[in-house]
Amino acid sequence: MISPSDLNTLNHNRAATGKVERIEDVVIRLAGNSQDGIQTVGSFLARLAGRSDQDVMTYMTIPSTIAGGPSIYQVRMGSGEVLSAGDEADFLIAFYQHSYEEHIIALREGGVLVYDTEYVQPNLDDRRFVYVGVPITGLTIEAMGGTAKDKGKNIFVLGLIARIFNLNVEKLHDLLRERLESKGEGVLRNAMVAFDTGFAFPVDNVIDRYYQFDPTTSDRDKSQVTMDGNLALTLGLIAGGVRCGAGYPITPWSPIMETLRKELPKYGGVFVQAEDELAAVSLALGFSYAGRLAVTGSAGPGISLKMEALGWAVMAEVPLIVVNVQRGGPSTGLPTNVEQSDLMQAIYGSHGDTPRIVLAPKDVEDCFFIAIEAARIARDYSIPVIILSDQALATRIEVFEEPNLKDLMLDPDPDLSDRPADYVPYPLERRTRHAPPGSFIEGGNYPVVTGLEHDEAGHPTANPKLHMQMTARRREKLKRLAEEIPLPEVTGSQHGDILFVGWGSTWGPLQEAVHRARSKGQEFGHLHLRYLHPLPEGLQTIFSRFRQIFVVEMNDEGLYGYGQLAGILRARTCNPAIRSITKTDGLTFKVREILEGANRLRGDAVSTFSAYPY
Amino acid sequence: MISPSDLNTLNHNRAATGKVERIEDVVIRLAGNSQDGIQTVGSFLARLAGRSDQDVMTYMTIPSTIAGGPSIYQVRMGSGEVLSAGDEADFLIAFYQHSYEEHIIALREGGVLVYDTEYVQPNLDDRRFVYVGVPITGLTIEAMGGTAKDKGKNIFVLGLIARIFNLNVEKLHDLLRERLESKGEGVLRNAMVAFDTGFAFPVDNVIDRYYQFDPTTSDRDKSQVTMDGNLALTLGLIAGGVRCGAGYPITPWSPIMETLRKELPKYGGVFVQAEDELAAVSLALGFSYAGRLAVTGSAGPGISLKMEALGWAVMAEVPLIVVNVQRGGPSTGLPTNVEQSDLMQAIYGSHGDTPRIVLAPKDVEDCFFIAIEAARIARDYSIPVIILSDQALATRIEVFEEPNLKDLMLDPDPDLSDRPADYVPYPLERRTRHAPPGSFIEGGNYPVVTGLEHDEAGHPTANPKLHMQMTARRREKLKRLAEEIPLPEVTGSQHGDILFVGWGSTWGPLQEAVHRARSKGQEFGHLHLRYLHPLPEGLQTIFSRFRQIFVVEMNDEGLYGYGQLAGILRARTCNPAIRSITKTDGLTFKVREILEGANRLRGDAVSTFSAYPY
Amino acid sequence: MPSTTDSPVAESEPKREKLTRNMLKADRPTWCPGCGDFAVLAAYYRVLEKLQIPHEKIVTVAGIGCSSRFPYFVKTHGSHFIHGRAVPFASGVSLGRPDLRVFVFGGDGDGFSIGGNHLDHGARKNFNLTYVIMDNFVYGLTKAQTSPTSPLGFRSKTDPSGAVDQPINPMKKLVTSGATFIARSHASQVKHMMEMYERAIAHDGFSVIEILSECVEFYAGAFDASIPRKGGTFELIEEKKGDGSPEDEHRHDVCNELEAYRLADLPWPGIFGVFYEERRPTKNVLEAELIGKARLRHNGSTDYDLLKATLNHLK
Amino acid sequence: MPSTTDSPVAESEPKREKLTRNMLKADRPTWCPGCGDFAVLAAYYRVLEKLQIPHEKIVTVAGIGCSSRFPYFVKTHGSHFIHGRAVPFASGVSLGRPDLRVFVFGGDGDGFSIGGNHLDHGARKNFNLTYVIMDNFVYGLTKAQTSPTSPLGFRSKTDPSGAVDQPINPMKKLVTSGATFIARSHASQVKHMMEMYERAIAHDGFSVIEILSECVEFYAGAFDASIPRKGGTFELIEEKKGDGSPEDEHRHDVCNELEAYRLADLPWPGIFGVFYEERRPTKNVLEAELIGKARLRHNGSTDYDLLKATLNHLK
Ligand SMILES: Cc1ncc(C[n+]2csc(CCOP(=O)(O)OP(=O)(O)O)c2C)c(N)n1
Ligand SMILES: Cc1ncc(C[n+]2csc(CCOP(=O)(O)OP(=O)(O)O)c2C)c(N)n1
Ligand code: SF4
Ligand code: SF4
Ligand SMILES: [Mg+2]
Ligand SMILES: [Mg+2]
Repeated sequence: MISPSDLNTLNHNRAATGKVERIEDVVIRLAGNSQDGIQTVGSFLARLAGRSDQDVMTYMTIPSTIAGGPSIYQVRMGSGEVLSAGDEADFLIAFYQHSYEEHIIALREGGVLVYDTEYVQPNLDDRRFVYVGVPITGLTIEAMGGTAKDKGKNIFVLGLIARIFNLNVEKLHDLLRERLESKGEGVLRNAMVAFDTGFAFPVDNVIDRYYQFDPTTSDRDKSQVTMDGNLALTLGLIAGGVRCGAGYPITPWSPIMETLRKELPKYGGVFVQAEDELAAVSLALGFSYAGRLAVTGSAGPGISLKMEALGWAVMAEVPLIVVNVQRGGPSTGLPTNVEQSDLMQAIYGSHGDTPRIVLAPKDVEDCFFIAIEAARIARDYSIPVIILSDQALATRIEVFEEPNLKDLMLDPDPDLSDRPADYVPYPLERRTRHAPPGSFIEGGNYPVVTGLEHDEAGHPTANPKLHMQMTARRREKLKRLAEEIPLPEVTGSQHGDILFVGWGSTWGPLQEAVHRARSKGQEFGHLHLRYLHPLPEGLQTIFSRFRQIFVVEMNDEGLYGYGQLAGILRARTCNPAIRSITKTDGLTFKVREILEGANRLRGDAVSTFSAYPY
Repeated sequence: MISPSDLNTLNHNRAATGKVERIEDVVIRLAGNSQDGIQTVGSFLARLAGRSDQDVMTYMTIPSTIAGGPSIYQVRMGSGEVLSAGDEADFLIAFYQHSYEEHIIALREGGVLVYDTEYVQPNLDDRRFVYVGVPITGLTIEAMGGTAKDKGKNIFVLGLIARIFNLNVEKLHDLLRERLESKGEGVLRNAMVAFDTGFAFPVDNVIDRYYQFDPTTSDRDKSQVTMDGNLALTLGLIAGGVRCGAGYPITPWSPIMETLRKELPKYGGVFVQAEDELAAVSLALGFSYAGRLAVTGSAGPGISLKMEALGWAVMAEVPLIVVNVQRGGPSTGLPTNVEQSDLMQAIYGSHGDTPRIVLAPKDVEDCFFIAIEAARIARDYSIPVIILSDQALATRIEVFEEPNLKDLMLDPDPDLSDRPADYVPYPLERRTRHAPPGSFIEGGNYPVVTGLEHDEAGHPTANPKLHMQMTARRREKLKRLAEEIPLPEVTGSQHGDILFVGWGSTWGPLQEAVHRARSKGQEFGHLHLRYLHPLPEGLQTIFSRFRQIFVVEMNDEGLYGYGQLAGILRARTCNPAIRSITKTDGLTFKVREILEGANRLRGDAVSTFSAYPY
Repeated sequence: MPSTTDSPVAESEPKREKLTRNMLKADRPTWCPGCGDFAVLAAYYRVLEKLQIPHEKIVTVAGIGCSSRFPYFVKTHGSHFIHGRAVPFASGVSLGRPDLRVFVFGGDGDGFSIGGNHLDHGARKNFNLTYVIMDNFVYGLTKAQTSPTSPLGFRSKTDPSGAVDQPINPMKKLVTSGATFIARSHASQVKHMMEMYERAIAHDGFSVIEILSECVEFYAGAFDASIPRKGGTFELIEEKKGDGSPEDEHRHDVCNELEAYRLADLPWPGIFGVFYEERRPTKNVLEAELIGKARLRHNGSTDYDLLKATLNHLK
Repeated sequence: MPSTTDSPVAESEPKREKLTRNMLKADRPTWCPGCGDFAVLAAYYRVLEKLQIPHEKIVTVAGIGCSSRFPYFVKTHGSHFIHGRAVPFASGVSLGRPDLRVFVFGGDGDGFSIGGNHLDHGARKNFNLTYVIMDNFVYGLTKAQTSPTSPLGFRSKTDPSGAVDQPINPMKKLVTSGATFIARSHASQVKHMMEMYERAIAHDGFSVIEILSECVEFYAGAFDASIPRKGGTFELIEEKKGDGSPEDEHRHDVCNELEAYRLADLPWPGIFGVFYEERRPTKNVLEAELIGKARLRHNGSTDYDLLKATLNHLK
C-alpha cells in the first residue's frame, strides 16, 4: 500500500513513461546498515555482470563499531572496461535518514535518489536531484506476509534495480536459486517473492525512463569469473603450488587465511592458525624449509612482528610468500581503511642488509596472477617475496576473464632427489638450491640452513671476505631478477608533459585519469610498477621522456615532501622532476583528486640543485 | 733464564743502547687468547693515558667460539688527538704462534715484534721487522714462584711496555693498587712482582732505543675520564634523567642493560630484564606513559621485534629511547662484528607512516652527549628516539674531557600538575603534552592514550579529514626539530673536489682520511651527520660546493650501487654527485680503505640523467 | 621504585569530590547489544564507586579486541595498547608508579594466545596489578575465529568443520603461572563479579580474574551450562573458614596450589570463585628494596653526587 | 600434509649404509671444555645409531644459544633458526613432512623465556616432534644473565645482588602445557638420557625432555645436589608396573596429570624420569584426517580439477 507522502513524490516530477535510454555505465550506491545485507545486493549485481556482458567494480565500507552500523556498498556496472568504483553516484538508494543525509553529497547533479519512504524524508526543494520514493520496507513486509519482518528489503531493492536497468531476470533468478537453495525452501521462496515485488514496482511512474546498457565493447567470448581481491589472491596461491601456510587473524587479511584453511585440505595441504604472527611466520618457514613452499600474511601490526624471521629467510635463503593486505597506519591505525604506507617497511623493515622481493597487484585479476608470479620467484630465487595488496583491493569485487589454469598451475612437490657428495647449500658461484630434509646426500654431509653468516657449506664464519661475498650473493640475486622482469610499458602519451607513476590499486583511477586528461588533449602518460623491489631497469629513460613525473600513492608526503615510492625513485634516478601526489584519508583515489593534484603541481618550477661549481 | 733461541735474537740486530726517541703516537697490538687477560693490559694503558696527557683509543676482537680463544687488543696512544685505532701496528706483542702468524701482517714494515720465546718461533729471515724475543711465560712463572702458573703474563707485558715507552710507573702502580686491592693482598703482590719483572727486563739489549711521547699538543687542564662507548651511553642516559628501562640480553647491547640494572636503584630507578624484546619495549612504554621516561634497547634481531610497539609510540606520541648497538646482519649475522646496516630500519621499519627520531654518536664521548640529547628530544616532542651505536663504538675505550654534569643533568620527575577541564592529549594546533596518570584533570575527562587513529581527545575515529590532519601533526613535529638542530659543519676543505659524508663511528677514520688527503694538498671536506632523521636543513647548499660527494658507510652498496644514508641523501637532494663508499667485512674502516675508495670513484664520470626534452 | 618519600606522587594531592558511577561513564560502548562485556563494565563502575579509589590514580589499560576497547568506555587515565602486550605495558606503569592502581582488561585471544607468555612472566614476577580476562571462547573483533579457549568441535571461520586443537585450561595456566590471586567469575553474576573485583583489588600482587563473558554475535549460548535461568549450574567454591568444624575439612584451602589445580580440572562448566591466593613479595616491593639498600649505601647523596662519583671512578 | 600415498616421500627411498656415530659427527663443538651439553650430544649420537633412523630423515633444529648450536655438531639435515622460535619452525617441518623425524634442541632462555608461549601452544596442538631442553639455569651464550630457571639469589650480570624474580618450574609448565610426553634427565647420566631419548622418540606426539646440563663457565656446580659423586642424590621415578603388587600402589602412574604436577613440586633437586605420558591424536594426524575427508568428498580429482571447479562456482 502506498502512503500519502509517496503520492506527493509520485506527483512531483511525473513524466512520460517507458522511454529507454542507452547507457555506457552506471554507478549505484546502496546506503543502509551492515545488517541490511546490502553487500548481498552488490555481489548479486556483480555476479550478474560477470554472467552478462558487463564489466563491474564494487566498493564498500565496513562499519567501525563492532555492533555493525551504517555502511555503504557501491556498484559500478558498464559495458566498457570499469577502472574505478566511480567518483560520484548516478543512483543513490537510501534505506534510512542517516543514509540519505550522509551520502546525498555523493550523488551527482541530475542523479536519482531512491529512498525508503518509511524512514527517509528527503529535502525535495533541492532541485539538483530526481526523487523516487519507494515504500521499500512496507512493500517487502507486505509481500512476505510480515513473517520475516523487514528481512528481504535488500532483495526487493535488487528487483527494483533489475527493473530500472532492464537486467536479465532469468539469470538473476538462477543466481538467487544457486545461492539460497542450500538455506532451505522458505528462504528461497521469500527471496523470490521479494525480488518479484521489487521488479513489479511501477517505478516508471516516477522516473521518465528505463536504462539499457550498450552492447559491450570488450569481447567476452571467454567466460568470466567474479570475486574480490582476497579470494583472487588466495586462488592464485593455490595455482602457484602453495599447499602450506600459517597465519594469525587480522583485518583485512583474515579472509585469505580462512579460505586457505578451508580449501587446502582438498589439495593435501594444511593451514595452521598460530598463536601469534611470530609463530605463524616460523611455521611457514618450517614448511618451506621442508620443501613445501608456504605462505604467511597479515596486515600492518602483524607484518611488523614478522620482520625478524623475514631477515632469517633472506640470510638462510629459504623461499616464502608473505601477503600484506595494507590498511591505515601507523600502529592499530584505521583497521578498515585503505592505505599504501607499508612499502618502505616491505623493502627495509628488517635489520641488516636484507634484500628481498616486493610485488604489488594492480587489480583483482592481478591479485590472482601476482600470487603465481610470487610463488615462481620465491622458488627460483630461494627468497621471501612480499605481496602488497590493500584493503580496497581485498574487499572489492571485479569480473575478469577466467584464467587458463592449464598453462598456469605450478607443481607443489619438493625436489627430494639425491644430491652428490659435493653438494653445498650456499655456493659462491651458483644460486642456492636447497636439499630439503629427506633428500639423500652422497657421503652424508647434510647441511645446516642458518641465520648466522656462513661459508658455502653453511658453517658459521666471521671471515671478512666471506661476509662481503655472501652479502654480494644475496644482493646479486635481485639484480638478476631485475634483468629478467619486463620493462614496464607506459600507457597513454609516450612522452610529453606529465607521467603518472603508480603502484598497487591506484592503477584503475590512474588509467581513468590519463584517459580523461588525454581526451582533453593533454600529454599525460601512466607508468605502473608491479615490481617494486627490485625495480625494473630502464626507468631513467622512460622518465627522461616527460617534463614532470608525479608519483601517486596513498601514503604521506613525508618529511621532505614525497611519498614512499617517490623517495625510492628519486634515490634511484636522482631525477628532480619526480614529485608526489599523496593522501592519507583512508579512501581510494578519486580520478578528480589525481587530476587536481597534477594541476596543483604542474605550475611549480621543477626543484633542482646546481652541482659544482657553486 | 734465557734460552739459546733468545740469544740468537739478542744477537741479531743488537744495537747501541739507551737512545731515546720522541714519538707522537704508537699503535700496540696485543695478540693472545681471551683467557690471557690482554684486555686488562689494554684498559690499564687506556686508563693511564687518561691520567697522563696522552689521548688513546683501543680496539678489540671477541672470540667467536663460546669457549673463548684467539683474540686481540689494540691500543693506540698519542699526544695528539687519536681518531682511530690505527691501520697498522708499530708494535705487535705475540703470546702464541697462532698470534704471530695471524697478526704479523698487521705490523708495519720496520715495526717491532715482541714475542714469547716459550711459544713463538718467528721467521727471523723476514727482514721487514725488528724481533724482540722475551721469555714472557718463563720469567712470569719464575718471578711469581710458579704458584700462580702463567697467570700474570699480561701484567708482565704491561711492565715491559712501561719500560719501552717510559710510562709513568707511579701512576701504573696506583692503578694496579686501585683495581686489585679488592681482590686480596696476594693477587696485588703477585701483580706488582710481575709488573716490576717486566719493567726490569733489559729490552734495551735488543732494541736500540726507548720511546718518549711528545709533550701533548691538546690542552688538558680539565680532568679526563676513560671508558667504552656502552658505558658512556649508559651514563649519558642517567644524566638525561632516564630512571627506568627494560631490555633483554643480546650482544653487544647487554652491557648497557647490565650497568643500568646495577646503577639505577641508586637513583631510585629500576631496570627490568624482560622475557623477550616485545615485553621489554612494552614495559618501557609503560614506564614512559606513566611519566617516567624509559629506555629499551637491543641489537638487530631484538630491534626487529620492537617494530610494532615502536609504531604505537609514534601514534600514541609517547616518548621513549631505543638504543640499537648495531652488529653484523642480516638475521643473527655476525654478532661480534661491526656494521651500520640498520639505518633504513630505524627510519622505516614499522608499518604505516611512522615519523620518529634517529640519532647516531660519532665517538665514545658523543655516546654520552647524544644520550642526553635523545632524552631531551623524546620529552620535548613526545616521540621515540632511536640511537644507533655500533659494536666497535660500544667496546672500544677512549679518553675524553670530564663532562660538566652541573650544566647537563636533566630532571627525571614527571609533570603531575593538575590539568584544566579543556585538556586534550592530541591538540591539532599544539604539540602533545601528556598528562601522566596521577595528574588530576578538572571535570574528570581523563584521556585514553591510543594506537588507533584518534581525534584531539583520543577517541578512535576513521574520519578522513582527521586522519590527514593527525598524520600531518605527527610529521610536522619532525620538521620543527629539523629547523631547530644546528646546520652541520664541514671540516677540512669548505668546497672543492670531494666531500666525504659519514654518520656514526666512521667519524674518526674520516677525519683522519681528510687530514691525510689535505696534507697531500687535495681539496677534501668531511660532513658528519649526527641527526639522521630528520636530516638537518641546508644540505643541498653544502653539497653544491663540492664536485663529488662520497657517502662512507659500513653497509652494503645495495641493489642500485649506493649505501643506506647515500640513498636517503640522493632522494632528499636528487644530487647525482652523491655516491657511495661502502663495505661489509665486519670491521671498522681503515683510513687507507677510504682513500682508496675515493680514488677508485673520483675517476668515473658523475652519473646523471638528462631531463626533458629527450 | 621510588620510596614514597621521593615519589613523584607526593606532588599532587588534589581537592576531590566523591567518585560516582556517572563520573566514570565515557563513550557509549560500541559492543553488540547483549554482549557480556557490558556487565563486566558495569561491575567495574560500581566497584570503583564503592571503593572510592582516587579518580586520577586509576589506570585502565588494554590490548586489542572487543573486550580491550574497555578503556574508551571508562573515564579514567587509560591506554589502548597493542594486541597481546597489555600486561608488560601495565607492569611498567605499576612498577614505575607504585602510587597508581592499575587495571588491565582483555580477551582470551589477547591474553592466552598472543599474550600467553607475558601473562606467565608477569605473574611469576608478581607485578602489582589487577588483570581481568573477558573470556568468550572466540575472537570477537576479528569476527569468529578459533581462540585458545574454543572447545573442540567449535565451528569458526578458521575451523569450518570444528576446532581440532585441544584448548587451554585458563585456571590451570594461571595456577602454574605463579599468579598470586586467581579467581573465576561470570558476566551474568554481577554480585559475584563485584566480590571478585574487590578481593582482587584488596590483594597485593598480580591478581587475575577470568570472567566468562558471552559473545552473542559469534558464540551465543557458549555459557548456558553455567547460567541457572538457562538450566545451567553456577557452583561456587566453598572456602575454608578455619572454624575447626568438620564441614570445614572439605572446604577449599585457597593457599593449596595442588588443590587449586584439581579444581581447575573439574568438568565443564566447572566452579567459580577464588581458586588460589598467596602472599609473596611483589616485584614492586622487591625493586623498592633494591632501591632502599642502594640508597642506604649512598645515603643523602643527590643524583648529581652519584653520577659525579661514578665519573671520578673512571679517571 | 599429504597422506602418505601421495607424499613427496615416496619418491626417495635411497640405498643406505648402516648409520654410525661417526657418520653423525660434524664440526668440533665450540662449547667450553666440561660443558654439560657435550654429554647430551653424545647421547644423541648413540641413540640415533641404536635406532637406525634413516640418516636423511633426521632433522635437527635449534633456536639461538650455546645449546642451540647443536645442529652444527650433528651431520643431519639441520636448521639454526632464530631465538625462541625453534618450536613453531620445527612444527612446520613436522606437519609439512610427516615422513621426517624432527628434533629440537635449545636452552632454558630460548625455551622458557622468549619461547615460552610457543612451547605451550606447540604442546597443546601436539605436533609430532621431540624437544630437548638443555637447562643450565643461566644465559650462557650472552654470558651470565638471569634465566627464567635461575634460582632466587643467583648472582648474574643482570642480578648482581642476586635474582629476585621467582623462577618457573619447568615440569609444572610442561604438565600444564598439554605436552603428551614429559621427562626430566641429567647430562651426567648418559644411560638415563638415552632411555629418555628412546621413549620420547617412541612416543607419537609432542615429547619434551628437560635435561639439567651444567654451564661450567657461568654456573658451575649448579646441579651438584643431583650428582651422586658430588654427594648429591639422583632419585628416579618408579613407574607403575601394573603387577597388582602392594608396592605398585605407591608407584607413579604416568597417565595421572595431577600426580605429575605433585612430583614437579618436590623440593630441589627433585626427581628424574618420565613424569607424564598421554595418548592423544597428534596435530599431524588431525590434519591428515581433514585431508582424508576432503579428499574423499572430491575423490580422484586432480589439483587442476579442484581449482577449476572453484572457478566455475565463481561464474
Ligand atoms: C599484532 C596483531 N595481530 C592481530 C590483530 C588482530 N586482532 C585484533 S583483536 C584480535 C583477537 C580478538 O580476540 P580476543 O582477544 O578474544 O578479544 P574479543 O574480541 O574476543 O573480546 C585480533 C587477532 C592485531 N590487532 N594486532
Ligand atoms: C631476538 C634475540 N634476542 C636475543 C638474542 C641474544 N641471545 C642469544 S642466545 C640467548 C639466550 C641464551 O640462553 P639459553 O637459551 O639458556 O641458552 P644457553 O646459551 O644457556 O645454552 C640470547 C638472549 C638473540 N640472538 N635474538
Ligand atoms: S562481537 Fe561478540 S564480543 Fe564483540 S562486541 Fe559483539 S558480542 Fe561482544
Ligand atoms: S658458556 Fe656455559 S653453556 Fe655455553 S658452552 Fe660454555 S659452559 Fe656450555
Ligand atoms: Mg575472545
Ligand atoms: Mg641456558
